[in-house]
Amino acid sequence: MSSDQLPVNSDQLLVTPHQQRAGRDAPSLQIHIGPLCLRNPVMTASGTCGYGEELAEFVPLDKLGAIVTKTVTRHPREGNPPPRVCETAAGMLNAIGLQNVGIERFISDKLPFLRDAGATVIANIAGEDVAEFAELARRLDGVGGVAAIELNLSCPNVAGGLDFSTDPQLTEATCAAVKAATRLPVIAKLSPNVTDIVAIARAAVAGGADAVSLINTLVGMAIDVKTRRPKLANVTGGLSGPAIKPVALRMVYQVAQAVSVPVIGIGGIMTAEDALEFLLAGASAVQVGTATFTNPRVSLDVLEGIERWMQENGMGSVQEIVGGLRLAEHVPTLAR
Amino acid sequence: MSSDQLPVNSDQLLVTPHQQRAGRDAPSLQIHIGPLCLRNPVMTASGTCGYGEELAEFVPLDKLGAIVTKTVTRHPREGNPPPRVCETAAGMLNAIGLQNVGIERFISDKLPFLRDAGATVIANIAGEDVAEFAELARRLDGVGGVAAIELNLSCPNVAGGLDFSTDPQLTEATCAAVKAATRLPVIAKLSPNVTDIVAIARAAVAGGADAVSLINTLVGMAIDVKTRRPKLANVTGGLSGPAIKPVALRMVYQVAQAVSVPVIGIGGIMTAEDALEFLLAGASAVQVGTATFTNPRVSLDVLEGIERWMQENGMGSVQEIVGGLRLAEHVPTLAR
Amino acid sequence: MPSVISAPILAHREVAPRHFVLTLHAPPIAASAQPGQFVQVRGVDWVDPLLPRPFSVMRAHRDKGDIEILYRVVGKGTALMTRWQPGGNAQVFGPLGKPFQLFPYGARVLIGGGVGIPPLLMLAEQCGRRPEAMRAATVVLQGARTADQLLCVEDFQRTGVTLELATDDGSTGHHGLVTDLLKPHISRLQARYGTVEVFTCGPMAMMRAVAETCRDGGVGCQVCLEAPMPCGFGVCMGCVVKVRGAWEIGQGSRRIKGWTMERHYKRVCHDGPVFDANEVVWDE
Amino acid sequence: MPSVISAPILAHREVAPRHFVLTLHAPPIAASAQPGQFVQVRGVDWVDPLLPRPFSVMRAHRDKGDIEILYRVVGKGTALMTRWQPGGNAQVFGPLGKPFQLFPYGARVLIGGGVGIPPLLMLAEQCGRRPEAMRAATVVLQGARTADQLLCVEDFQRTGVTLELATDDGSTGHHGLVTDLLKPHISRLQARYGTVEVFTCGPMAMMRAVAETCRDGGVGCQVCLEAPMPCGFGVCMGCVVKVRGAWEIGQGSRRIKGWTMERHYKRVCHDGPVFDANEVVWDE
Ligand SMILES: Cc1cc2nc3c(=O)[nH]c(=O)nc-3n(C[C@H](O)[C@H](O)[C@H](O)COP(=O)(O)OP(=O)(O)OC[C@H]3O[C@@H](n4cnc5c(N)ncnc54)[C@H](O)[C@@H]3O)c2cc1C
Ligand SMILES: Cc1cc2nc3c(=O)[nH]c(=O)nc-3n(C[C@H](O)[C@H](O)[C@H](O)COP(=O)(O)OP(=O)(O)OC[C@H]3O[C@@H](n4cnc5c(N)ncnc54)[C@H](O)[C@@H]3O)c2cc1C
Ligand SMILES: Cc1cc2nc3c(=O)[nH]c(=O)nc-3n(C[C@H](O)[C@H](O)[C@H](O)COP(=O)(O)O)c2cc1C
Ligand SMILES: Cc1cc2nc3c(=O)[nH]c(=O)nc-3n(C[C@H](O)[C@H](O)[C@H](O)COP(=O)(O)O)c2cc1C
Ligand code: FES
Ligand code: FES
Repeated sequence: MSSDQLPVNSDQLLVTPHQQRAGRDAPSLQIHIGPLCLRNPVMTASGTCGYGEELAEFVPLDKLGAIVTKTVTRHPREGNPPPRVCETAAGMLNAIGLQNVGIERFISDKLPFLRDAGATVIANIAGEDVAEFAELARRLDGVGGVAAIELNLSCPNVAGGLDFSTDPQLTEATCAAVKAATRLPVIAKLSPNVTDIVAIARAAVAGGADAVSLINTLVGMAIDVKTRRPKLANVTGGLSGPAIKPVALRMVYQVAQAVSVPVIGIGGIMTAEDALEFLLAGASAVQVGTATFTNPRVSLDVLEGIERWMQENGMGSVQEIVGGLRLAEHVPTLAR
Repeated sequence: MSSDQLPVNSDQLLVTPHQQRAGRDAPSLQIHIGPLCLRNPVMTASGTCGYGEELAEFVPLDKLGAIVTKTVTRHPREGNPPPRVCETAAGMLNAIGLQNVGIERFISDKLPFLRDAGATVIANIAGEDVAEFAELARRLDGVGGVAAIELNLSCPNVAGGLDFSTDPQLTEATCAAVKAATRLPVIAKLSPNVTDIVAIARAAVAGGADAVSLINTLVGMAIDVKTRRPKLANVTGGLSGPAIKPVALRMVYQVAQAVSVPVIGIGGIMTAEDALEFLLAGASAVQVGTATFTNPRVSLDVLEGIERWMQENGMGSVQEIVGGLRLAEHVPTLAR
Repeated sequence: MPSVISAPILAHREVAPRHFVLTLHAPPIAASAQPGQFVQVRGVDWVDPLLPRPFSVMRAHRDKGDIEILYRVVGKGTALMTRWQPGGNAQVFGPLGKPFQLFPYGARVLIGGGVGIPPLLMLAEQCGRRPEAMRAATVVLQGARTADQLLCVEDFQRTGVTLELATDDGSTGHHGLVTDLLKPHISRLQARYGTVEVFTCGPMAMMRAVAETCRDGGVGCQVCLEAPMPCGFGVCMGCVVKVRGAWEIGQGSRRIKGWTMERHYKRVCHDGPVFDANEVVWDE
Repeated sequence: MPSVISAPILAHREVAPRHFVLTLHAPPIAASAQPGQFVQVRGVDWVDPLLPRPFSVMRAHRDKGDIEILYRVVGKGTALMTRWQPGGNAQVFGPLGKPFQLFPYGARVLIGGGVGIPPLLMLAEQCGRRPEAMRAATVVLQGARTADQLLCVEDFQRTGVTLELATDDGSTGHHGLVTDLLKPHISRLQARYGTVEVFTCGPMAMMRAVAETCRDGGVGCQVCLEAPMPCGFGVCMGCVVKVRGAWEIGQGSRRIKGWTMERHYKRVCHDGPVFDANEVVWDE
């Protein structure tokens, strides 16, 4: 049957003619994040895959869309005192405090391994002020083996760490300074601990961000009733895992409708189905975080699951899924 | 052994002399929410116990600290189209859309039953503007059987419903207008979907609120990958249940340290231990919401569990628990 | 008066592929449950999944204090339930909702399929225990895709009421939809007994077809609906269905019902799950 | 090279009150696991609890491809594990972490208690399989509150190494702390074999006391630490312990180690769980 013979009202079809044609070949998983072309839309999230060495024992790093490395700062950081983590209902709290080797050792000790492993590296950085963000970005610009820079504007576990991404002005200024300092694509990672995520995302785009990624963790707390002490030495920490997925998905949906740059969805992704929810909501790619702790290979499982689903649904390319959410005719408008 | 013989450095004791003395009698569960005296600190949350009739089949309403009734509005509301609810990891989303009988039928049809059942009633109201909030409060002032008013400043499921509690000015203005319209104690219920919960809580107190209750639901979303449609007809909804407890607890802790009025803790409370976490964090009372769906009697179980814990720990009164969180000497200051 | 119970699991057996019967010791629930009513069932320590799952009571052994439910494995909750074993406990509360209303006169047709069958079995067993006249004037029609998906066939046979089956593939009984069987039975029973009341529970499409047939034939029809049910006892407003406003005059066989144009939401759990088929706004 | 496996559950038995031994079929893990290493274990569909639980490998049957872990029921995760049954599967990944370092000369004391025993049994069985000289120069000291809380006593006896027990209530062996037994054994073994290495795993207070005795006695001590472990393979930085900076000269029996004043965090899961006792900053 030629595609001409197919019913014309493709809205009512689960499989559109184009999709059916494309479905005959293996689906194309390639995606574009601004100027950056990734082999597929599944990355590992910053802080949940170290600098790749340990993960490589379980996952061939060159199979993933990208590895987003643990946030690096100007100087090495020792991090917060333990206990740094605790479990919560369908999630966990962490207050690692950005323990990291610092930008210089990242470049000298960590990048070579990632390069050799064929990984696409997105380097996540955090500065203490706008100038430091720019300085870090400049330092990475000359270095081979970094495909893009992600700005951790939102780490809630260091003093003042929240300020950047709860303030549109600061967000815009940081993105602009970083863009001026590097030729690498820049991804602004946003905090969910805000009244209006769309305003922050717009500010990042106004500052020149090539993409936005969201969400970082929600600030939370837990108390050990027996000892009457906080379960984290830092008192509060960042909530991650399946518990936060509905909030992440909502924010990704809102932001994807409001900005023109690609959106990377993060938050509670455990399965291919979770990832597909984010793609349907408008994310061009996803990052898998906490789930990697439950199964080091889970990012590959998510990737393979997406591929299988695309094949089963006759999808030729990931782009066909992105933003493919179907809405009823009379959708109530969002409050924001 | 007389209490004189006890070690004097009570900081190092789990059981202080005073607590030990008090522990001999049944602990006192009475608590004060501003001018309001409740027989115990366990209430059922608005929207999760209707107007009490159905709950009364499972729980003697006069055993609870209070029943916070479903939000009532000026006119009856039909609510959102179904599906209105879906389950998420350790939680659920709802977009009921404030289906309610309206203030007049609340007073004529619902209050008499609650009065007869001996329930302490906190009437939860929502207006479309400041004037309507005041009007609703005024209408309830004259009516017997209402112990306090809770302002739903934060229902995310009706158009514009978020505005009140994400805006400090509007929060303050609403509280002030309501206070001027009624002699009843006023509790401002806050939304967690904000950058700075402390600023909102302070605004409520500045407006004259006798107490604040938090949190209402986090805005979230879920997608059915098979149909590619949102799981809620309303697209987004409010996230509740154990998943949100860490966020709720953190906000209660922050607000309790910042304001002088009593704080009522809400969010994911399933057990007495959960409730105790909130009390230790600084809440004077708690509300049990979604948990009631899992077990209609759970609020009583929570209450009995608190009582048992107090007895086991030699606590004479609930007030001894409130804010009893122990912090290490060098606690990092909170970012906000 | 419903109760919340940590109920000992007495038996648990697979009765058809992916269909299980769970027997719980729950005396207060067994004492009062009526056909069409349901219970909310949950693992005692569930946090994910969080909410209880609603299941119709299929049998209530008032003497022993036991209840039986029949469930199909469809998702996370029911998958977890399959691991439950005698000796353990399940949290259960109920009985909940409005039961079917059985009239002591005329004839009745019980028509359903899938997991709509459990409440109809309870109803059929009740009819079977009544005087011979009632048993004779009761017909059960059950449909399924294939023969092995028919449920409780022997149980229905044991009640003594008339049972007819239909399968999509013709592997047993009528080859086609169970609704095909309805109209002839209605006509026959109407001719013989005067009034006929139809009771239906099963897939939405089937219930809707049944409702239309009954409306056209001028016979009463009670439908037992499903909806996602966070609470199951009427407090959350999560399980609503759109209904027409109703008016009613008279009582018993002389009652006359009508419907206004006004539409509003009712709770399936508390105002139902059994509704008058004419009350339901099917196209929403 | 660690692996992630959905491992068939082969056996599951209670070996002491609230203590279970779980046998899993996990060939790649069995092939390489060393004493002191651990695995991350999780129900295949866990969402709450979410994270895997770390357990020391107690036995690795390289021939059959099976591993055994021994766990105590302490909280939510281990409570759920008790319901696992042969025929089902568990998700497991490993082996993880740095194992104990066994030297082919001198004598050794394995001292522990509670769920610190499993890695010590694996170590003892390894010593027992070595030449007679090694078996003879190995002593195991196990402490518990009461006799019924001693673990794997017969298994230790079967290895052929010397086993001494201590209980707080004197119901078996030495009446008192297991650490009381350590110093005399160290002196005796030092006199006879020249060097002694101590291996310890158990409650923090016990390990710390052992570490101090060893430091004072000038013998090497390897401690196997615990910490909450979200990932278990070194990527999250959640499981850190404060350690002193180390320097080292020479190799094998001629190595000399020292510690700087500089302190930093190391990951228990990846840099440990076995650490040189002198490296650990005990008072943090
Ligand atoms: C009054 C009533 C009586 C019922 N009686 C029976 C019965 O006797 N036997 C039987 O097998 N099934 C019955 N059902 C349907 C049964 O409740 C669902 O199949 C079950 O809840 C699915 O749970 P799950 O976790 O396996 O599926 P999931 O799909 O994982 O459930 C996800 C969520 O959706 C909700 N949900 C999804 N579908 C339904 C549905 N159709 N009804 C209610 N909630 C739903 C669940 O409660 C849960 O919150 C009845 C439903 C109702 C409302
Ligand atoms: C390297 C290593 C080896 C271990 N070997 C064994 C063993 O062989 N046998 C045994 O019985 N136990 C062992 N443990 C301890 C075991 O991991 C904990 O008892 C178990 O995680 C508790 O889980 P739960 O859900 O029952 O307890 P819960 O208290 O409900 O756990 C709550 C959370 O705290 C974490 N947690 C709490 N205490 C510990 C702890 N001491 N260690 C790690 N995580 C903790 C859990 O992982 C979980 O995230 C080992 C721990 C480590 C780190
Ligand atoms: C232990 C841990 C450490 C993290 N460290 C960082 C970090 O250094 N930089 C960063 O941008 N995000 C960090 N995150 C946030 C994650 O990248 C991710 O945004 C968040 O966890 C939500 O995704 P998830 O639910 O899939 O984990 C960390 C998360 C966890 C759990
Ligand atoms: C189904 C449902 C309906 C609710 N309706 C209201 C409401 O009408 N007014 C209101 O102030 N809060 C409403 N809430 C919010 C709860 O009162 C409570 O603040 C929130 O659910 C968090 O608590 P929980 O996690 O214990 O449920 C509703 C919550 C749910 C789940
Ligand atoms: S399920 Fe809550 S009202 Fe029906
Ligand atoms: S548990 Fe994640 S680094 Fe050790």
